[in-house]
Parts: sequence; structure tokens; C-alpha cells
Amino acid sequence: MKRFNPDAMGEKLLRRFAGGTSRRGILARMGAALVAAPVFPLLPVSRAEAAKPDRSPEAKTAFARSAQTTDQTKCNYWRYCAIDGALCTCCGGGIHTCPAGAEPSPVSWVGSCINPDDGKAYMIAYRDCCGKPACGQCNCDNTDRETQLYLPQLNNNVIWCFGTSSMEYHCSTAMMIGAA
Amino acid sequence: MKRFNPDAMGEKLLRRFAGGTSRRGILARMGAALVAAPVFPLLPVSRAEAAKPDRSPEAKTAFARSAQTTDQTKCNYWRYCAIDGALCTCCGGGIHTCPAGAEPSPVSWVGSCINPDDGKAYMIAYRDCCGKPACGQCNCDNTDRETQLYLPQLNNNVIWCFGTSSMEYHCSTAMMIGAA
Amino acid sequence: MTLERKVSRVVLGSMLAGSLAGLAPLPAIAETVVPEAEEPGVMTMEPPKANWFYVRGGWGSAGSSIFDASTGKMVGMVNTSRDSDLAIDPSGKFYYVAETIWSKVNRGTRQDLISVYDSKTLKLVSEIPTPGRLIVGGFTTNFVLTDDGKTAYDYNFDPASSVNIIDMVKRKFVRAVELPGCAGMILNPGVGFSSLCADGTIATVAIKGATQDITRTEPFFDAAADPIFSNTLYDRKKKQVVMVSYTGLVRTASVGAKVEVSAPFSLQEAGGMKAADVKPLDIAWYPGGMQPIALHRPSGTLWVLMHKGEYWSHKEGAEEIWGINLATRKLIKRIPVEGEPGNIQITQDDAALIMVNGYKGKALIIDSKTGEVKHEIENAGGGLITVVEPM
Amino acid sequence: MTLERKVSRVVLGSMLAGSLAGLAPLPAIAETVVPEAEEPGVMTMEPPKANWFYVRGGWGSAGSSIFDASTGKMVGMVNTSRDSDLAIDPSGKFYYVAETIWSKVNRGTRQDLISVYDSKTLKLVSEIPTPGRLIVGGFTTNFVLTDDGKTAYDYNFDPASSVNIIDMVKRKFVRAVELPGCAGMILNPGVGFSSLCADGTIATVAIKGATQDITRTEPFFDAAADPIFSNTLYDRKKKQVVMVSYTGLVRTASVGAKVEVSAPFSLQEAGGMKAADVKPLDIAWYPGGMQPIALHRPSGTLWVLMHKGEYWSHKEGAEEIWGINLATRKLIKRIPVEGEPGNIQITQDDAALIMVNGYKGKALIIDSKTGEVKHEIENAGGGLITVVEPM
Repeated sequence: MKRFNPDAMGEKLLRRFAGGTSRRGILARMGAALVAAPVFPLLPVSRAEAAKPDRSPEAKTAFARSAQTTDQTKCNYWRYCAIDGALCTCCGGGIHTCPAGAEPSPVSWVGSCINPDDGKAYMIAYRDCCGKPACGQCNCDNTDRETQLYLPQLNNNVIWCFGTSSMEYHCSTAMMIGAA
Repeated sequence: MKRFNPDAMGEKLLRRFAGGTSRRGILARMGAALVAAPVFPLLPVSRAEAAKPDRSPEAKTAFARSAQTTDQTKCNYWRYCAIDGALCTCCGGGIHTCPAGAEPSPVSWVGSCINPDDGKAYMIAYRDCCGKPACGQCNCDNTDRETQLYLPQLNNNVIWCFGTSSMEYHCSTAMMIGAA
Repeated sequence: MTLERKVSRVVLGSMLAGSLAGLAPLPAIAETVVPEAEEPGVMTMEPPKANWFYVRGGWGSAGSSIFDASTGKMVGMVNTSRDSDLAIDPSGKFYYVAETIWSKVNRGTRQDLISVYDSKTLKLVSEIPTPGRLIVGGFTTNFVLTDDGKTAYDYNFDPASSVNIIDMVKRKFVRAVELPGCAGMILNPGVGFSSLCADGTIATVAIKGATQDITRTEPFFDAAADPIFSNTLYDRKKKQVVMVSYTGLVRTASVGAKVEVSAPFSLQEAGGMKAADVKPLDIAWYPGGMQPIALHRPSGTLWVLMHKGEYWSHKEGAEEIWGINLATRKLIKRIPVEGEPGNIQITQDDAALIMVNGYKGKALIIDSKTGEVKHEIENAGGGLITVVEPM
Repeated sequence: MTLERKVSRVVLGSMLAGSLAGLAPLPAIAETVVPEAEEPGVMTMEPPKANWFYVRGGWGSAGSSIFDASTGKMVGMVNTSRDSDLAIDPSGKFYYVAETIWSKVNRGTRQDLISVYDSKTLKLVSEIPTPGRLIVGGFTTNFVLTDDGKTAYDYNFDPASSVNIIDMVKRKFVRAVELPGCAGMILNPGVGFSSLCADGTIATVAIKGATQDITRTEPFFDAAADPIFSNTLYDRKKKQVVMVSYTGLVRTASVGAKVEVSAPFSLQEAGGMKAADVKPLDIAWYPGGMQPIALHRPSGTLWVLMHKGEYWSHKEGAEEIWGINLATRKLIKRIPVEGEPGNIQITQDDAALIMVNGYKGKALIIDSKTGEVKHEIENAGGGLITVVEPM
């Protein structure tokens, strides 16, 4: 366990970035988009309320009320609150691991899902695994706080295979990023 | 109506062939295959019986017994006794006409089907229309006298898009060739 | 090669099929009088018609089937490779397909292009390379043509937002415009285009030769809390866009150098119900689907796929289709519907026939005036539905 | 690029996803203790295992899913583009995919090749161009590897029959052998390969450097009246091929310079019934499907998909699975089966687990000893099933 510090993470990112990678183009473009794009809350509360997100049972979505924490191969596993696609856990991969031969996208869309065990909201990165044909197993389409193309980080229709050697979509993982 | 004379047709073919077309390669290869391949009867009777095919009701297949002559968009239309694929009549084409943008294959597999109106057997060429994605309408798979790959002219699994600019399969037509 | 020469070669092919038979030593053949052998041919199409639906085959599909709304029959298919976008030339001469293909199908070199198909022969006539596009499919607003058909706007996200401008007369990519924080295009004749943005505004990109000015409306919606469906509807005659949000707020906006957004009204209130909101546990009728709204432009009627449920169910298929008179802001018709469709479209003629489909690929054609199901089409396709728009 | 370098770059990507969040001004984030952020990774596979089924996704599908027979779980996928053929390297190091791809997906330049995938990483490691192949899919006999894995035979039909010989050590096409009137390959170690032919014989192509001798058996079946299913089964240890005809005649043949075909026996007679014949109106149990037979080589048991019907129903799905002891020529087991499967395969281990699937894509894993359905897998794929063969 460590404290999640987005600023430190940004610095680390910059250091690595300065080291030079072939993904520089992607990162630079993404950065530009983020800087230019307006900021937005990650839970469906108005900006004024963002500092105190309501996590009472009454504020839980239908998905959150029925989510479980034990089976990562089911659509109602808690992290999958905004996933769209085949679960990599059903395709020979893991919750944050691509099946053999697939390539994790360096960028992803995100969701904020409530873990029923502690009642807290966490930020989940839905990282697509790319470069193989559609897996076809365990297709899920959950839409908590899922938005439209003008908020692409929160849209689950986009094939997030940017910067991979092939953009063919295989499956999606659900990586824990931190508290939301 | 004219008399079907396979020898004359062969001659005509040769004349046209001598005229030169870009399909020369295909035709030459096909010709070689046919010359080298053993001859075979087109109805499932032993060679000794080929001269007198049995066309009594008792000799009719399940398909032939229920075939109809009025609706070319149904799988049980009499000509479709050995068709496999989407009926072009359901895809914007006709019984011997490809839908717009598709290209008829210059070669085809064949079937011999009984027309219930006159009780006679006719030879049908199942000519694939190629160069467009699968039509998807009216998918049929009839198998009267349909054989395996070593008798490719009587096999309906092969995509008969040889000599077309794209081998993508769109749909199949059923052209009347002559009496069988 | 001309079409005529192709046909003559095809006739030769027909002979070959005959010769196959000829080589089989069946004495019966030479002795029987038979109908004249048929010859293969290829259909041509009429130009795009007002009562045609163009239906995408769903995820991974490579074609858009064209169905005649009056007969329910398929009349042809446009090649639309996976996650491509289809646009119909306003003059009716061409179909344009913005697509992304790899040199080795599942690998190799990426190629982004607009493929041009002749609308009568459906043959590929040209390919226009572009610098890139968003690979998503399912959105009407990612590839749009101006009213005169001379310019195409093709949305790109890589993952930064931009719009490629293509000269469709010269068939040439012109330039890209950056569009940070916004996505998709709403036509804005004489100005350029407008877009929905993450800050709750509509941005307008006024194209001025090689430069552009970008202006924004005041924020009028919350992009995270109650987003507007990206598949907005544009009325070319009224120069007006119709937008619906997840809760069912309907807004119109007149485009121009300055975009004017109307006050919203609630779909539910239009039907005499309580407006829906974003809170969980509140059950209400909500709009939902991938293409949840259709606009019958001649009558100013908005048709919306509606389902009962809780908020954040915006992709759920419909139980009813609601017809809303945009002028009176009243619900004028509720049509129950089977199969949980996620896409809706309507012909822009007087017949006003609705098509809906769902991910299983079955489509229904429904008379919007009576609610009667006129045709059920199996395997029609499960994706986006396009119609010819009145100019 | 090595795998390690790729992974380190991926970690960088993970940081980016974090940074996305970081840029959103949520005070809550910086104040909360949270689990350490996870990092993406990529699995590696074990070498091909005896209890894995490789299942094609059916017509138009681009992948072969690998299922563990004991758990029914998917463990990976081999990229197998539409109508390609998969072969497993006998040494277990590679998967070979004979495929045909166009430079622009639905158009452009045709490319025939054998793609070589590392069996552990499932990454593409090489591409071997070939002069062509039959685009059909669904047949096990169109692309085969010799026991030592050094030579591949790839069937071509264009539309004349030939076989491409590929040196899999040098990864290079060697030459083509014409094969008029025959199709598919039966392995014939030390000789070359044999093939079923339209004249009712088996032709044997003895490869001798740059030339070959072709010999034929006497005719032993009627290719038009009672064809043998092209998907014959080869036992590498016994050097024997097992064949079943449409009426259900079972024949074995020992390969070698001279191929010896056994006298046939009837599947129906093996079960104490009247042999089926080719006449209409006679109702009998017939074999049927695209891949209607499977061979458990260790026990010499043939498993056949059977249905009740009339002759010329050879593509019909099964109502029962019949187990035949090839040595005693007796029916030893009848297993009723749901879903009208058209493909069957069996693991070559002691577990002897059967998989069947149908065009709808659902697969069943069945214990051949008890007939019990062990696993039902939705969307497993509707196409050909492959297993590792004992050498």
C-alpha cells in the first residue's frame, strides 16, 4: 500500500517520458488533449458537490447494489461498472493482464466503481488488449457514469488500442488505479 | 428454346477462348483439371445405370419431394437443391443475376435438380457473386448430390470466386444450364 | 475495365460451367430439348431513395444492407468495412465510406481513407487517403457532408481530437483542425461545423481558408452528469440540431456563426409524467441505445427509444418508441416494441416508416402513424441505420 | 523489440492512465490511502497440451479459441484469419496458420502465406509466402505437417488441384505438385502424401527430390454416389487413415509406398442395424456434419456424429454420437446430444474428452466414457476443432 499522489505520478511520467520512447507521439497528443480539455468530475455529481461525493447506499447505482468481489469472470464483478467488451479474465488473461499474444494499450478509459466490501469508490482503468481477434467470451456492457465521445476517457465505445502495433480489439482488463 | 449440345458449346468456348481474355489462365487450369480428372455421373446412380436415371417419385430426394417452382427467395425453390450460401434473389440480385457491385464468378459448382412441374432433372450452375461482404439474407444449405473436395464441381463449400477481382463471397445464383 | 467488357467475359464463364457438364458422359444430355441456358448478369441500382434504410451489420461486420422500407426487401449492399462510417452524397451519385484498413487484415500498415462508390453500380471508383480517423463506428456525426456535397468532415481521435477536412470535388484531403475537448460534427452551413464539448458547450469552428476561429456557446449541459447522446440529429432545411440527454432533456439549437440553444424540455414531462433525474433508485422512462433518436424532418417529429429503468441505463434497448412533436413539445404517440432495439431511424418521406434493430440483427419496419409492424427482417444487421436526408 | 522492453513501455502507459485521473481536480484523490496501482502485463502460454481444444469461430471468424478440456475455460487464442488453416508444430514450439489476406481487406493485392506464431507468446514470428491455397476453411486435410514437423503440405485449388510443399525449417516454399482429380492430404511418412480422388482411388504422391511419382489404388469407392468425407483421420503411430462415407461405410487404409485399403464395414451394422444406403425415402442413422468424425487414437475408437434421416443429409447436425471400436467393428457407445452439432473432436489423452459444436457457436465437452456433459461453453465458436495429435 502506498499513498496515491497524482502529482508525483505525473513527474514520474515526465521523467520516463524524457527518457524517450516510441510512444512519445501518443503521449504528447494525449497530454495536449487533456490540457486543452475542460476538467470534469468522475462521479455524476455537480461540480459544487464533487468534494463530497455521496457514497450512501441510496447513491449506489443498480450495478453497485448488485456487484460482487469474488468472481472476476462475471459481468457484475465490482470493477466492471463501466466496462464494454469481452473480459480478459475469460480469454486467458487476468484482471490486469492481457492474454498471450495481445498487447495492452498504453492508454485507457476510466470508470469509478464502488467496492462493496469497503463501500468506497475506486478509479478503474479499462485497458484494452489489442492485436488479436475479438475474444468473444464474457461480453459485458456496463455503463455506470459512462459518457459520450466528447468525454472519451469516460466513453466505453471507443476501441482504446492507441499506440499498439495493431488496433484489433481482443478484450478488456480492469486495472485498479486508486481511490476516486 | 434450343437444343443443348455440349460439344457445340465446347467448341464455342474454345473459339471464345482463342479470342483471348484475361481469364485464360483460369480457364486453362480448369481445363487441365477436367481433362485429367476422371469422369463422373451427375446423379447418384452407378455408372452402369447412368444412361437411364431413375426419375420416378420413389427416386426423388426429400428436397425434390417438397420443392416448389414459384418463389425464388425460398430455400426450397427447386433449383436450389445443392446451393450453399445466401440466395442472391434476397440480396438485390436475381436467380442468375448478381446484386449491384458484385461480380459473377466465371466458374461455378453444379447440381442436378428435378423441376417438379415437368419431373425432369436439369443441370444448375451455382455461380457465386463475389467482391462484397456476405449478404446474410436467406442462407440455405441444400445438399442433394453434393460431394467432397476431390469432386469440387459438385462441392458447395468451396468459395467459387476464382478469376474475380476479389474473392470475398456475397451470395449465390442458380443458373439453368440444361437438362441433366 | 468497363462494365460491358466484364459482362462479356462473364458470359464466357457461363460457357465453362456448361462445358463442365458437357464433359460428363451422360447420353441423356445430348438427347434432351432444354430451355436456353441462362447468362449471368449484374444489377444496377437506382440512386439513393427516400424510402431506403442502410443498415450496418453490427460489430465486426463489413457491409451495410439496403432495405426498401415499403417492401422490407434487401435491394443491395454498400461495402462498409469494420467500424467504417457511411455518408450519402447529397446529389445521389456516390456513397462515401470513411474507413481504416490494414495491409494484412489483422496486422501490417494502417491505411485511413475515404472510399468512393458509384451509387448505381456500387463499384469502387476512388480512394481518398486521409491522415486518420476515430475507429469506433456507430455514430452518425463522425463523418458528415456539407449540403452541397463538396466538403466532408471526418472526425479523428488518436487520442487527441481533430477533424479532417476533405475536398470531395478534388477528392483530396485539405487539412486537419484541432478540436480539443469536443467530438463529432454538427453541420453549420456557410460557417463550418459545430461540436458538442466536454465543458457542456457547443464549439463552432468557422473555417476561413487555411485558418479557423473557434467560438463556444455558454455551458448548457453537464457532460459528465447528464450527457447529450453523441448521435445528434441535424435538420438541413431548418439549420437546426436536435439533442437528447440521458435523462431525456430535449434541446434544439439553431446553427450559424452564433449557435443558439433552446431551453430544454423533458421527454417525460412532454408525456405528462414527472421529469427523470440522475439519482439511482428512481425508476422512470429513459432514452437508451446506441442510436436512440430519429427525426422525421418534414413533420418535426422526434422519435425516441425508451425503456423503464434507473439512471445510467443509457445503452439499454427499448420497450417503447415515443413520438414527440417538437413544436408543441408534446408526446403524440407511444409504440410498444419487441426485441429491445438500440437503433432507430425513420424515412424522410410522407410514409414516415420507422426502422428499429437490436444487436441480434433483427429489424422491424413500423408505420409511425399507426404503430403497425409492416415488416420483420431477420439478419438485417444490428448496427447504425442511415437514411437519405432532405436537403 | 524484445518482450521485456515492451512491458516496460506498457508500465509507462499505466502511469498515463493514472495521470488522467490526476489531472481531474478531485480533492478526494490526494487525501485517500489506496492500494498500490496495478500494472498491465501479458500472459505467456504453456506449449500445446493434449487436453486443449482449438476451436474456429465459424464462417468469417478471425480466431481459434483454445479451451482447456478439463475446466472448459478459454486459455488463449491463435490468430486465424477467415478461412485459414491451423496446424500445430509436432515439437510444440509453433502454431502455423496457412492464410490468404488482401492488402485492403475486401480488395487489393492477394497474399497467400503461412504465418508462424510462437506457441508460448502467441506472437507472430515469421511469414512464409506461398503461391496460393484453397480458400475454404473447415477441413483438417488441407494443411498438414509431417511427423518431424519439417515439411508442410498446403492444398491449392485455383481451380486446378495442386499441393504446395513448404520447408518449415528454412521457412521457404519449395515447389508445387499437381494433383489433378484429387484433393487434400493424408500423411504418408517417408513417401510423401496420399489423397482421395474423384475416380474413387487414393493417389499416392511419392516425393523424390524435385520430382514425384504418382500411383493410385484400385477404385474402392464411388465419389459421386457415396463420397468419403474429406475430413479423414490419420493415426501417426499406426500410419493408418480412417475414412467414413456418406452412407456410413468405414474404411481404414495403411499408408506407405503402396496404400492398402481395408474392406469396409457399415456403422449401422456395427450397431446391429441394417446398413444404410443411397436411396431416398429410406430412413436410417447417417453420419453428418462438416467434421463428422473424430478418432481417439490411443484406444482405437472412432466417434461419429449421427442423425436420423434420408440420404443426402450429410451436412445435418447430430442427434447422437456413436463410439465404434475399430478393432472389433462394434458400436460400443451411443451418446444423445443437444444442439445439432456439426463438428466433433476428442482429446488424445486418457481422459478422452469429446468436444462438439454447431454453427450457433455453443460447444459441449462430453466425457466419452460416461456420456456426461462436463462443460457447456457459449460463443466457443462454430467451426473446425483441432487437438494435439500423438506422434
